Amino acid sequence: MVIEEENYCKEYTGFEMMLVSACRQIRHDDVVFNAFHWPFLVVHMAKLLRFPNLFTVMEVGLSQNEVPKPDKMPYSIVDPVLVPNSVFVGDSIDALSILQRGEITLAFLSTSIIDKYGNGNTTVIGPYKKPIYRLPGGGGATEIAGLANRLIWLLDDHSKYRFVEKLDFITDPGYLNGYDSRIKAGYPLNSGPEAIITPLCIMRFDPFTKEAYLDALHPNATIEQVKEETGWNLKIADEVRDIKPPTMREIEICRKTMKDAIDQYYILKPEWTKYLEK
Amino acid sequence: MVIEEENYCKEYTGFEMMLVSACRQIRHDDVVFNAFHWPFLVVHMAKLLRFPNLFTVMEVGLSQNEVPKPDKMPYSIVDPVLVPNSVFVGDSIDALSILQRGEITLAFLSTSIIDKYGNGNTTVIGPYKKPIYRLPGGGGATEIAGLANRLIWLLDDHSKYRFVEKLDFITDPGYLNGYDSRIKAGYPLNSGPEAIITPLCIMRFDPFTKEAYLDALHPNATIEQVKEETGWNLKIADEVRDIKPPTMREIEICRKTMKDAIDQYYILKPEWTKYLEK
Amino acid sequence: MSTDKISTMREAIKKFVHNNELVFLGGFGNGIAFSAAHEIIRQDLKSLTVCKCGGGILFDQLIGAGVVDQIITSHCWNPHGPQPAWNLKRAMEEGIPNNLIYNEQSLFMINMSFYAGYMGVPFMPIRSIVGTDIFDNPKEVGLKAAKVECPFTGEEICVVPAINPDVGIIQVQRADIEGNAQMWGLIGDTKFGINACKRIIVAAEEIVDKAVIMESPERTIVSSNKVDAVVHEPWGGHPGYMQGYYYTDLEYRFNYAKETKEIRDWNKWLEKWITGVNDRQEYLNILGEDKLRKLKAKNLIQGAVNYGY
Amino acid sequence: MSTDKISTMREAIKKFVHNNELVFLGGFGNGIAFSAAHEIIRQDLKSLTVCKCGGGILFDQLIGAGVVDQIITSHCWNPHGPQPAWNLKRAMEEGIPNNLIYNEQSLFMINMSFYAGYMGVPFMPIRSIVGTDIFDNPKEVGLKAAKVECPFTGEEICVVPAINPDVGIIQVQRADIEGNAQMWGLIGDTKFGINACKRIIVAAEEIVDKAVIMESPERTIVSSNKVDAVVHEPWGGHPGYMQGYYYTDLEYRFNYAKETKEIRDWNKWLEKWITGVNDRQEYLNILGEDKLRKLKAKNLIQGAVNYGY
Repeated sequence: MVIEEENYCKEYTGFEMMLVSACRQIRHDDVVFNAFHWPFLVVHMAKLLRFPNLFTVMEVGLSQNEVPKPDKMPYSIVDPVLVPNSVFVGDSIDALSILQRGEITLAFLSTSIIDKYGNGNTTVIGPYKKPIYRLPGGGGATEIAGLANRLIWLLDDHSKYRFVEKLDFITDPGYLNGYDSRIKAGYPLNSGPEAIITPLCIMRFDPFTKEAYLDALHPNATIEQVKEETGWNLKIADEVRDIKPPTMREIEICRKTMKDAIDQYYILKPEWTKYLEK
Repeated sequence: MVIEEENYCKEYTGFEMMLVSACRQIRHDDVVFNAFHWPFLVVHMAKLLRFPNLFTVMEVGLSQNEVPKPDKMPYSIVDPVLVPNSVFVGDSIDALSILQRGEITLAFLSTSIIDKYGNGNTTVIGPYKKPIYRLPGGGGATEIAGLANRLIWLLDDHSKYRFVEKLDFITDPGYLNGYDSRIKAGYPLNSGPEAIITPLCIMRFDPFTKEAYLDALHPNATIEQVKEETGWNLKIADEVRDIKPPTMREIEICRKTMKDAIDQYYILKPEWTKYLEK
Repeated sequence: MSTDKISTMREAIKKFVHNNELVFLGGFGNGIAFSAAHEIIRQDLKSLTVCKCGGGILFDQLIGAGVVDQIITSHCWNPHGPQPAWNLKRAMEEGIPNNLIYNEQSLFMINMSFYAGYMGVPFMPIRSIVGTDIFDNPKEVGLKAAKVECPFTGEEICVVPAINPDVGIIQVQRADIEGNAQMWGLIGDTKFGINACKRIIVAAEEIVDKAVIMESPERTIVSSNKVDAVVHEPWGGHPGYMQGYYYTDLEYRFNYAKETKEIRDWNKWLEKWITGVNDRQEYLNILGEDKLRKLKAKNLIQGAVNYGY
Repeated sequence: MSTDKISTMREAIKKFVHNNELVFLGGFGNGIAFSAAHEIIRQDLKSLTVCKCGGGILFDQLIGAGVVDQIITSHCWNPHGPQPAWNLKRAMEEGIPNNLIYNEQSLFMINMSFYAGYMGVPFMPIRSIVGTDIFDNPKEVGLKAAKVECPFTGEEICVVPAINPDVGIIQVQRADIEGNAQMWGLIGDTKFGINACKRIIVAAEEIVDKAVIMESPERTIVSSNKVDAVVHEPWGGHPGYMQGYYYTDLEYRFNYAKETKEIRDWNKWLEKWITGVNDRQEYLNILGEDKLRKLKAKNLIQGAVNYGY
């Protein structure tokens, strides 16, 4: 995707950069699985920015390929405003069938904790039956991670508590134990994580070992910082690419999207989070 | 079903008697699989005669529980007049699911050739790949025979060419090789043929051997005649019951149904059949 | 077989839901069976196992009220995003109000298990979950997946077992008095889940003539032959939404997350909204007419086609 | 990904259907793909295998014209009832015009095979067909069923293999230019069959704006991401029916049975209705305006609901 050089934005957050950077990964002919949380915002931005007719599928059982024209931003991937803006509405199994036939070319996912092989955990910290910390559960992420051609992780908090050597529980399959273990388990050849995008950087996966390495830095982030915040001994590309900052247009759409999302409680205002964290 | 003694009909055909006799087997709370050919006519008659709200299911994927109010008789079980007279319309698998969950309490079926264990053949006479006579194929009869609680066969031609000791090909499972072979194959305990109704009689099945025997005679038919027209050594009940003739009301509904069916080419006029038989 | 099955929610739950049973609750966003769950809590049922593709605050309330021993679902979030709901956390981490088994399934695993139940077969094959702890883990808690070799391709493939709940309850847009129930908009797991159940309660925003059902019979998700009770329960899906009837009460949901973070606040919430009211009407009285007016859906009447022949 | 895929039937068949392929044809009563089959015959394709839950006179014509080597279906009747169609009989009993393999499936077996193809899994379990010759017989001709042991219940159960046709063609009520295709009334095997296909041709009675599609998105049976060509083909399902558009031509169907009983009559029929015309429009010209007027469906516009929020 070509970015107009002259119009870069100066002030933006790492979170905004993550969304913009994710958005740039989409190709015009992608069939995108549109998952809850940050993935939904990225796809929303992509439709407004570049691909109004992007074909997208949601796990509850609907497909869209028009820019959304609702009077309100969906509060969730099950919002009723989506229905009369869809070209197909069925049930969850209809959505699964598209994934399972291998027709989803791209999916974004968020997860709570990730390991170096791109596996995700949204289930539990500690033992399964007596958890230290119970996470909410994975929903459809297991099969989205398993069956989409290209999977891109979005982790909004790049810290060593979220990027760990080994998970207590694999909810979402990345490259499992690395190397050919994913293929051996039975997942499609043309599937698996392509990247992890964080506020600091983009990681990609070694084609042989399937271990994540630092591929490109977001502006203002440093290699040292990324290594420091990653909970395993992160490998670094021979030549780490620099990622361009958001353009004015990208950041405008990004902020509009976030504002609409806040109005619908899709994103919480920062002052609310104090009520909700423990 | 109590028949009003005073109103019996005097003149009627064996075919009409078969339809009327079949109709009398239906209970008010049956969930009936409504199959093509004569079964459809029997169910139609039952709705007009006794059970306007009979719950019926058709293999193409629809359910009805109102007396049909179309301006024309359906030409087939896929007629579009059925759709806005149905309480459910889905696909064929929706209909299968009802059968497979064991919720169909009663089904009627026609078949080309039947054996003494109530198996049907609508596939082939002679070798499968090089038939002497190719029959049309069984459609959904295989699973209707396999999965309905009570199955009642309707054979419009009681002759030894249609009632044989052993079939060239089992399309529709009755009691297979008799005794417990049907249960051993895996079919539900509460399933299997209950009766065979012909222009001459009603046969039922021995609870142990599962062989069909003569249970009741239609008026004017004799035990000798039935034995003569049956291609195996037919066993006879200790006490063969006599079946009452059609009432005036039954025959009126029967003839109205057949007339409507002829108008829609569902039944052919006798003079047409010469074009169509070989 | 024309029967009037109209009942109150209280009678329907009393008659058809029993202690220790496996209960399916319908709704994936659209038509979440909140009113039914509240009545289950009021009747103080015990040791239920509840199943549903996404548990959310519906399951969180059942957990907090102590009526369930086990949940079978793919997630149980607070409204504001993928964070565990508070009663779920308390039960799992502290055993409050009781120890809970969270039989975590992936979304499609539970959907295919309902589908197997719907189809009357013992299992369904799926290509996901292999190699994850979702595949193995539920073994300690009940349901489990397995692998079989495909006799046609020779490949190994996962299979998931059928779920056939003892009883299921759905909140739909409309039904007739015999139980032909119609739902439109998003269905999620509701059609297959409810048809897999042995007993069925239908709660509907509106009770309509059968003639209305027959105007678009494709919208029927369960038909009268399977239904035991029909409850006329307007707003029964609040604070979730019902397409064509009302929108999600986002403010109420946000407040739920705030007001249930601490156990004593949860106890107050429980009394105010569930145990302190007698039925849905009293709940709606507390909610207030202004709120209902605000949530009520605008008209967008469409989707007619020619059924002529 | 907004693309105009509009094509003529001739172009679509030429581009997307090839000799020796496995072809799915849609329609169980409603929307039988007659026009597509006729164009396949005109282009004189060879050695096709065709699949469809009920073959009927559609398959009979393909057989008689010599374009198919194998049919996969559950029956192949003449219009007047469960009697084998004449070309089927000639091919099977006398090898005219060529030897034919009739891969007979039960209705639900073929439906579940399409469903497996739709779901992207190699098989589906079913409870019927055990103990019948349907279970074993297709082994000599290609597709076959098998048994597996259920790892949960220990029982043995039949499984049927996935069917994923090379190309599928459906006749639907309406579609947009990108291929979002809608069908209402009876669907039979059409939704799962067509979505199991690798290439897809949609023939529609009407081409509509995408806005019309989005008015009732539940009526979409295949969406644009999978469709290769869209053909505007009014009356493409004659002599079958299309709900809301036209009724079955019972007289024509009856005459078909009369006029194809003898081989020389069939050859005349073939030339008159298929090889002697260039396209569907010429076919309709022979049929005549009076006939079309008589078959045209009356209006019964219904099924609108509130999609508001």
